[in-house]
Amino acid sequence: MKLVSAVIKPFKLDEVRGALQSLGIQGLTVTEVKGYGRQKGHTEFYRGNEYAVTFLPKAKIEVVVDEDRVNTVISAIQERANTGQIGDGKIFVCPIDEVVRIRTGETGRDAL
Amino acid sequence: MKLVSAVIKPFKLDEVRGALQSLGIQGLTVTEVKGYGRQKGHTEFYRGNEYAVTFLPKAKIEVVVDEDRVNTVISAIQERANTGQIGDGKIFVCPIDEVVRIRTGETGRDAL
Amino acid sequence: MKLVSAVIKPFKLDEVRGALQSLGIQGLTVTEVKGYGRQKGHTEFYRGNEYAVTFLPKAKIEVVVDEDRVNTVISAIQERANTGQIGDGKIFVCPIDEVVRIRTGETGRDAL
Amino acid sequence: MRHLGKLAGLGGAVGVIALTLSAPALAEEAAELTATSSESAYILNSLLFLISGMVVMFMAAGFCMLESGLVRSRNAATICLKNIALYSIAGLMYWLVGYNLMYGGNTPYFGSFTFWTHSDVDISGGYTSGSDWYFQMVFCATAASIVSGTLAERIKLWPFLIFVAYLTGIIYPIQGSWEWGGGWLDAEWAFSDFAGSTLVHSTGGWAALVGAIVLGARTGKYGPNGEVNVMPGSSLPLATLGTFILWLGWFGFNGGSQLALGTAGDADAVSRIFINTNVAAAAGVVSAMLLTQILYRKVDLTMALNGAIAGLVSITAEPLTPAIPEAILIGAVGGLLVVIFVPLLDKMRIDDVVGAISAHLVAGIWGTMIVPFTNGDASYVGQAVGVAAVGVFVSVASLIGWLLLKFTIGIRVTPEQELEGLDKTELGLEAYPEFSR
Amino acid sequence: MRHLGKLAGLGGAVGVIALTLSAPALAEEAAELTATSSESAYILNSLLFLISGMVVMFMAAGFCMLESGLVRSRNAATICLKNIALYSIAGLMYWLVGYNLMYGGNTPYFGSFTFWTHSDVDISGGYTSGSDWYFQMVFCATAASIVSGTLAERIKLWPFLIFVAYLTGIIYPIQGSWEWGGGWLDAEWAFSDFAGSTLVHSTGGWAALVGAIVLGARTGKYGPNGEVNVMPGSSLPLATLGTFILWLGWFGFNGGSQLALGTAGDADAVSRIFINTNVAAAAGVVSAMLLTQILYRKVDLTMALNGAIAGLVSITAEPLTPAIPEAILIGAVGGLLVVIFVPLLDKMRIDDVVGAISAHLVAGIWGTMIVPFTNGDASYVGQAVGVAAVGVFVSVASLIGWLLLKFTIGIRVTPEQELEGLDKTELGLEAYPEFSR
Amino acid sequence: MRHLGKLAGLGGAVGVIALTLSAPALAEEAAELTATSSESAYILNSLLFLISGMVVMFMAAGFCMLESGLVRSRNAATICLKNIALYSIAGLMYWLVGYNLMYGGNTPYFGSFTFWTHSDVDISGGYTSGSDWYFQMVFCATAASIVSGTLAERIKLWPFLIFVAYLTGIIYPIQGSWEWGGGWLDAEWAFSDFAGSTLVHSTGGWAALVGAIVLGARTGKYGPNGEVNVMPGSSLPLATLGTFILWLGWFGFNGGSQLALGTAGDADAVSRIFINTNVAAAAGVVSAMLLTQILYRKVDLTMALNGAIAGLVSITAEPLTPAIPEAILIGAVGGLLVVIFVPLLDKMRIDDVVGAISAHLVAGIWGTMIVPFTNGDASYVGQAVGVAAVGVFVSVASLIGWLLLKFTIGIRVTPEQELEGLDKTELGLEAYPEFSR
Ligand SMILES: Nc1ncnc2c1ncn2[C@@H]1O[C@H](COP(=O)(O)OP(=O)(O)O)[C@@H](O)[C@H]1O
Ligand SMILES: Nc1ncnc2c1ncn2[C@@H]1O[C@H](COP(=O)(O)OP(=O)(O)O)[C@@H](O)[C@H]1O
Ligand SMILES: Nc1ncnc2c1ncn2[C@@H]1O[C@H](COP(=O)(O)OP(=O)(O)O)[C@@H](O)[C@H]1O
Repeated sequence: MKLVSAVIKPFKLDEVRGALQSLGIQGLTVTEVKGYGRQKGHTEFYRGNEYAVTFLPKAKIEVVVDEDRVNTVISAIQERANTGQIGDGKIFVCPIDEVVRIRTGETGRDAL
Repeated sequence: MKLVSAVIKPFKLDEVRGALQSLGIQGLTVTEVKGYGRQKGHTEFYRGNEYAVTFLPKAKIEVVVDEDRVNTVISAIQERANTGQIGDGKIFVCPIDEVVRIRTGETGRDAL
Repeated sequence: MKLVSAVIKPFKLDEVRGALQSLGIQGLTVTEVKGYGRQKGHTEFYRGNEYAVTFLPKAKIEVVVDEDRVNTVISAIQERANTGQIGDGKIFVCPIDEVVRIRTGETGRDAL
Repeated sequence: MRHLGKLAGLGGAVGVIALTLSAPALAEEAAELTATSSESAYILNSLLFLISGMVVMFMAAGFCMLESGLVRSRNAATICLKNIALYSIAGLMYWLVGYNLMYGGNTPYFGSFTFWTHSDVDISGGYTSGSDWYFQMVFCATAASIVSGTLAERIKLWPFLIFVAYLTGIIYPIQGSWEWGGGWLDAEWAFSDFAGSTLVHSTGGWAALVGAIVLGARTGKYGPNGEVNVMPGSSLPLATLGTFILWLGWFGFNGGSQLALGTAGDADAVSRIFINTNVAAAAGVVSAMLLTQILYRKVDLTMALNGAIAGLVSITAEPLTPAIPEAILIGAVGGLLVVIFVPLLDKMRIDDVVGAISAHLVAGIWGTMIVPFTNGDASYVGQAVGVAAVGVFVSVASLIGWLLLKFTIGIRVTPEQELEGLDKTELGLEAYPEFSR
Repeated sequence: MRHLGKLAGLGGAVGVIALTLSAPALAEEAAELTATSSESAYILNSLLFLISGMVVMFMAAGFCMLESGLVRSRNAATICLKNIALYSIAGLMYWLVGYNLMYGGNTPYFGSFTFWTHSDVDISGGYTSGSDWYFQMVFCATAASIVSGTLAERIKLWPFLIFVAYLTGIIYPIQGSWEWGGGWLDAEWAFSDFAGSTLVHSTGGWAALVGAIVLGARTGKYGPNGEVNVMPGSSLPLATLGTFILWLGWFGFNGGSQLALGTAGDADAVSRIFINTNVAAAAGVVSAMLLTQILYRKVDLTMALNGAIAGLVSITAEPLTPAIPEAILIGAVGGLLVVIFVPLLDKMRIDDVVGAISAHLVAGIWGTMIVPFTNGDASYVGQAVGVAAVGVFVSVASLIGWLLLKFTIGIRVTPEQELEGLDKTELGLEAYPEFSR
Repeated sequence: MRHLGKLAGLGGAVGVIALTLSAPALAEEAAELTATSSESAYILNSLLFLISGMVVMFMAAGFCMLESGLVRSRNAATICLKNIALYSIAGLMYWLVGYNLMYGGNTPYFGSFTFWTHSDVDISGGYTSGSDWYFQMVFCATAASIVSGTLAERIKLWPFLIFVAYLTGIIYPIQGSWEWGGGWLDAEWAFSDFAGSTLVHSTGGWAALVGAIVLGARTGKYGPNGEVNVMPGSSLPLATLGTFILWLGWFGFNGGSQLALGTAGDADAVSRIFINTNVAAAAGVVSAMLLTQILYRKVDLTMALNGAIAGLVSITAEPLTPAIPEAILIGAVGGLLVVIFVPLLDKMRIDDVVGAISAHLVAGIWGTMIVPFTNGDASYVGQAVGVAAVGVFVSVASLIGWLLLKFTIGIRVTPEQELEGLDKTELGLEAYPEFSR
C-alpha cells in the first residue's frame, strides 16, 4: 500500500475530494499547512513597513491506497488541483507497511 | 524504525497518549486534521439552507518507534481509540530510514 | 528521494527555512503540531486549580529531497534548530517513491 | 422599599414637590413653577438628542461587529474598514449636502444643495441646532451601514465607498425630505414613519437589494443545480455582540425620535417607546427561535440575531402608539419574516451575506404598513404610498449609481481575489493572521 | 482652568446662577426659582431611569461576552443564544406577570398575578411609570444572566429557557416583593439592599448553585481521585470586554437605584454612588490580583475579572453611605472572596463555569451583611434575616423547578453531545467554524 | 415631519413654551421662569459629568480591545490584564493623592498631598463635587491607558503597574495643576487645552515614548540591517471595536469638558463639540485611508483606526471654537500625521506596538498648537510654552520612574519569555488556548 500526499491550493480541496470520491476512494485526511516554494508570496505593507509573505496557505491531502490505484489517484489529483499557475503544489508517494482500522482491527486492504 | 500514524477521534487523544506513555513511549507528535471517511458528517441547516458536513475533526498522532514495538503500539492505540463506532479512524505504519535528535545529534534508537 | 521531517521549536522556523533556502532547497511545507516528549510542559494554575501542560507547540517541517542531499539537509536543520535545550525536536527520514509537480506533471527530481 | 418615593432619604422627587408646594407665599401664584422652564426644556430636548445620538452612533460598531462576525475570516478586516469608513463618510456628506437637502425645505421633493451651519441659540426653537444635526446624522449613517453587510465579501472597497457618499449625500436626504423634511409625503399623504422603518431601514435595504442584484452572488455561493452553498460566519460571538449593541442603540434611535424631553408628556412618551422597542425585539428573538426550531429541529443563533433586528425594525415606524401586547405582536411577526425571507432570497439567488434585506427591508415594510393598526392618524393607503414611493425612488437611484460604478471603475473583485479573501487582496493584511485558514 | 466655573465662557452654571440671583426684581420672592420645578424633577427622575436602564440592559451583552469568553469554543454559540434569549424572555415575563407580582402590593408576600400597564402621566408620582418598569425589568434580566454562566457547556437549551421564564416571572418577583415591593422584609426587618446584592445577585446565584448541583459537573471536569481538570476559556479578550461592559452597566445599576435625580441632594447621592461603585470594583481587581500573585506566583486574569465583578456586587447592597475608603474595603474583600471560593467550589465538585456563584452569591451575601457597618438604618439581624429568607426561598423554589425539568424533559445533554460541543449538537453550527478545533 | 416641533403631539418643547408664555398672570414678572433654575442647572451640570464620565470610563474597554487586537495572541491576555488593572489603579490613586494634587491649588506648581473627600451639596458650586471627581478621574485613567499599548509584548506586569500608580498619582496631576488646576500655565500664559490634547494625550504619549526608549524594542522587531519585522496584530475586528468605543467615549471626553449643561448656551456648546469631535475623527479616517492608498496602493485598516484616534486627539485641545470645515481640517491633518509618524518611529527603532505615540503625542501637539487658529484667546507662544513645559516635565519625571524601575526590579521580560509570550510566562494562561499558535 502507498500513502499519496498532495499539497494543493486550499480552494481546490472540495474539487479534489469530489474527484477522489468518484474514483471510489472511501477516506482521506486533510491538514492545513503552510507552503514555501517557487510561488513567492508578495511583499505587503503593514503600518508603513514592507514585509514579505514567505509562507502561503496550502492544504495537504493524505490518502492511503492500494498499489494498483496509485496512478489513478495521482492523475485525478493532478487533473483537478491544476490551475496552470505556479504554486499548484506537489504529490508525494511513500510506502506503507501496514494499515489497521481501529474500530474493527481489520488490516491491509480491508482496512481502507 | 517505523512511523506509526493514527487518525483518531479528538476526544480520545488524552487516553491514547496515556496508554502510550505507560508503554514507555517517550515522545509523540499530534496534528489537528480533518477526516473524510465512511463516517458521514450529518446534514445541517444554516440560515435555512441545508448543507452536508463532509469533513470531521480528527487528531493525527505520529510516533516513531523501533520495529519491535510497532505491534504493541498499534494494539495500545487500537484498544484505547476504539469506541466501536464508525469513524474511529485508522492506523498507518510506514518505514523510517533515520532519526536524529536535534539537541544532541544522536541518531537511530538513541534519538527516540 | 527522501522525505525529511523535522519537529522543531516554532520560533526556530524562520532560521531553519533561511538555512535550507541557502542550500538551494526550493520548497518545503510546514505544519503546526503539538509535541509530547521529554521536555515536560510545566504545571500551571488556572482559577486556583493546578494543571499540567502536556503538549507543547512545535512546527513540523517537511521537505522532500534527493537522496544525495539528505545529509546536508539534516545537518542544516540540526545546526539551526539546536538551542541545546531539551525539546529541540527530532528529524525523521522516510523513503519517497515518487514525486509529481501538479502544474506540469513533471515527476522525480524535476518535480522538486 | 424601592419604589414609592424616598421620603426619608437624602431627598427625592416626591419630597421636593411637597416642599415646593408647601412654600406658602408661592403656593397659588407659583403654580406655574411646577412646570419646566422653557430653557430647561430646551436643554432637556437637546440632551435627548445628544444622548440618543451617542448610542445610535454606537450602532455603527454594532453593525461592524455583526457583519465581521458573519463574514468569513478572510474578509473580516475589509468589512471592518468599510464600516468605519462609511460612518466617517456619512458624517461628512451629511454636513456637506445631506442635511440641508433633507431639511432645507425649498420644495416638496428636496431641500437645498448647501452645507449645513449651526444656528444661534434660540430657545423657542426647542433645541440646539447642533444636537438636532448630530441626531439626524447618525440616522443617515445607519442607512449606509445596512448596505455594507449585504454586499460583503465581493465588492471593491472604493466603489462601495463612493456609493456610500452618494447614498448618504443624495439618495437618503431626498427621500427623507419627502416625509421628515415636511415634503409631499408628509403633506399630502399623512405618511407616518416615526423613527424610520421606511426612511432609514428600507432605504438601506433597497440600496442593498439593488446592489446585490447588480453585483451578483459570491463566487461559489449558488451551485449550477440550485444548490445553496453555506459559507458560515467566522465569529458568532462577535455577531451576537453586534446585535446587542444594535439593540442598545435602538433605544436612542426610537426614543430620541420623540424629539423632545421637555415635558412630562414627552418623558412618558420616551418611556413607552423604550418599552415597545424592547418587547418588539424580544418577541422577534423568541419568534425566530421558535420558527427555526419547528422548521429545522434546531435553533439557529444567526436567525435569532436577525430576529432581534427584525423586531426592532418592525416597531420603528411606530414605537409610541402600540400597547405592549401590540408591540409584541408587531415584533414577533418581524422575527418570523426574517426566518422566511432569508432562505427565500437564497432561492432567488440574491446573496445577502448578513440577512440585511430581510431584517431591514422586509421588516421595515411590515412595520410601516402596520402603523394604522395602532395609530389612527395614519392610513393604509398613505403608508402604501410612502413605502412604494421610497422603494421606487431609492431602487432607481441606487440602480443608476451601481450601474455607473459597474461600467466605469467596476464594483467587483476577481474570483481569484474573492477566493483568497478581500483582506489580503484589497488591504494586504489579515484580520486574524495567527488563526485563520 | 477647568474647574471653578467658566465665567468668561459661552455661559455656564455659575454664571447663570449669578445672573439669576442678581436679577433685582426677583431676588427675594423668586428665591424658590432656584429650586427645580416638579415637572423638571419628574423628567429628570425618569431620565435617570431611562439612561440607567440602557446601560443595565447593556450588561446583558457584558454577561454574554464574559460567558462566551470563558466557555470552550465548542459551546460559545450556544451561550450566546442563551444570553440573548434569556434577556428576551425576562423582558416578556416581567411584563406578563413579574412586575405586578413584585410591586402589585396585595400581600406582604407577593403582589398580584396580572400583567403590567402604563399609568397616565402624574407628576406627583415622581417619574413616568414606564421608565420605572423599564428600569426594574433590566434588573430582573440580570438575575437570569447570572444563571446561564454557571450552567454552561452541559445544560439543554429549552429547559434552561423554561427555567429562565420561571425565575424571571415567579421566583425573582416574589422575593423582590418582600423588600422592594414593600413586603414583610421591608416592613418588619428594615432589611436594606439598595440595588440588589441579595435581591438580584444572590437570587441569581442561589438559582445557579442549585442548578449546578442538580445538573452535575461537566463530563471530565472532576477526575475519580479528586483531580480538577482545567477547561480554559476560549477567548479571554472577550471575557475582559464583558467585564468592562458589566462595570459600565453597574453605574446605572447602582446609580439608577437612587431612583431620583430631581434634587441637588439626589444628584449628589448619584455621584457618591458612582464613585463608590468604581472604587469597590477597582479594589476587587487589585485584591484579587494580589491574592493570586501570592497564592500562585502568577496573576490570573480570569480571577481579576471575577474580582471586579465581586467588588461591584459587594458594594451593590449599599453604594451610598460608605465613605470612599470604606467602599474600597468592601470591594477588596469581595475580590478576595472570589479567589478563595472559586477553587473551594471546585473542591466541593460544584462546577461553576464562569465563577458566578462566587462573584454574585458569595460577594452578594458579604455586601448585604456589611451594610450596617456604614448605614445605621440597617441591623445585622435584619440583614441576616433577609439573606436567609431569600436564600431559602430561592433555593427551594429553584430546586423544585430544576427537579421538575430534570424528571420530565431532562436538563442535560448526553456526554457525547458534551464532548462534541453544544454548538454542533444543539444548534447545528459552530461559533468559530474556521478556527476551532 | 420630524423636525419643527410637535405642536399636535403628546406635548413637546414648543408647546410648553407657548403654554408658559401664554399664562397671563405670569407673563411679565415670570419672564425669568423661562430660565433654568439654579438647582436644575446644578443637576444638569452634574448629569453631564456623570454621563460623560460613564462613556469616558468605557474608553478603558476601548483601549483594551484596540490593544488586544493589535498585539499578537500570545500577549493578548496580558494586555487585557494590564488594561483592567491600570484603570483600577488610576481610580484609586486619583482618590488617594491625584485629585487634590491637581486641584488642591496650594501653589502654581502643584496642589496638596491629601486624599479627596466629597463636599456638601452647594448649589452655587455648580455641580456635585462627586460628579466632578468622577469625570476628572476617568481622564486620569485615559492617560495611563495610552502607555500600556506602546509598551506591550515585552514589559513586566508589576513594574508597569507601579509606573501607572506613579503616573496617575503624581505625574499627571502635577502637570494638570498647571493648567486645569489654575496654576502657572493658566495664569501666566493663557495656555488653552479644552479637553486635554496636551494634558491627557500628550502626557500619556510622552510617558509612553520615554518608556519605549528605556525598555527597548521587542526582540526581533528590528533586524541588524535596518529591517523592520512586521508583527501583525492578532484580531483586527477587536481593534476596530476598540476604536469605535473610543470614538463613542470621546463625545463624553470633549463634550463633558464643557463642564456645564445648565444653560441654553452650554447645551449649544456641547452640541457644537459633539459635531466637531465627530467630523474630526471622520476626517482622520478618510485622510489616513487616502494617504495609505497613495503611499502603499492599499488601504491599511490599522492606519484608518489610528487615523480616527489621531483626528479625535487633534480636536481635543479645542473642540468648541472651530467651524465644521476647520474641525475637518484639524482632524484630517491628524490622520496624515499618524500615517507619517508610525513608520518614522520604526525607522528610529522606537517600537510602539499600537501607534499610540503617533496618535496621542504627535496629534496632541498638533491639536494644541493649532488652537489659536480658531480661538483668539490662545496664543501660539502660550501654546508652545504649554506643550514644551508638559513635554519636559512628563519626560523627565517618566525617565526617572522608568530608570528607577529598570535598575531595581527590572522592567523587561527575558527574550525567551517574549518568544513564548507574556501570557504563558507572566500569567500562566493563554488568551485563546484553542486557537493560537
Ligand atoms: N521539496 C519540497 N518538499 C515539500 N514540500 C514542497 C517541496 N517543494 C514544494 N513543496 C510544497 O509545494 C508547494 C508548491 O510549490 P511551488 O514551488 O510554490 O510551486 P509548484 O508546485 O508550482 O512548483 C509549496 O508551497 C510547498 O508547500
Ligand atoms: N484511505 C485513507 N487514507 C487516509 N485517511 C483515511 C483513509 N480512510 C479513512 N481515513 C481517515 O480515517 C477517518 C475515519 O475513517 P471512516 O471511514 O470514517 O471510519 P472507520 O475508521 O471507522 O472506517 C477518516 O475521517 C479519515 O481521516
Ligand atoms: N518518538 C517520537 N515520535 C514522534 N515525535 C516525537 C517522538 N519523540 C519526540 N517527538 C517530538 O519531538 C519533540 C521534542 O522531543 P523531546 O523528547 O521533548 O525533546 P528532545 O528532542 O530534546 O529529545 C516532541 O515534542 C515531539 O513533538
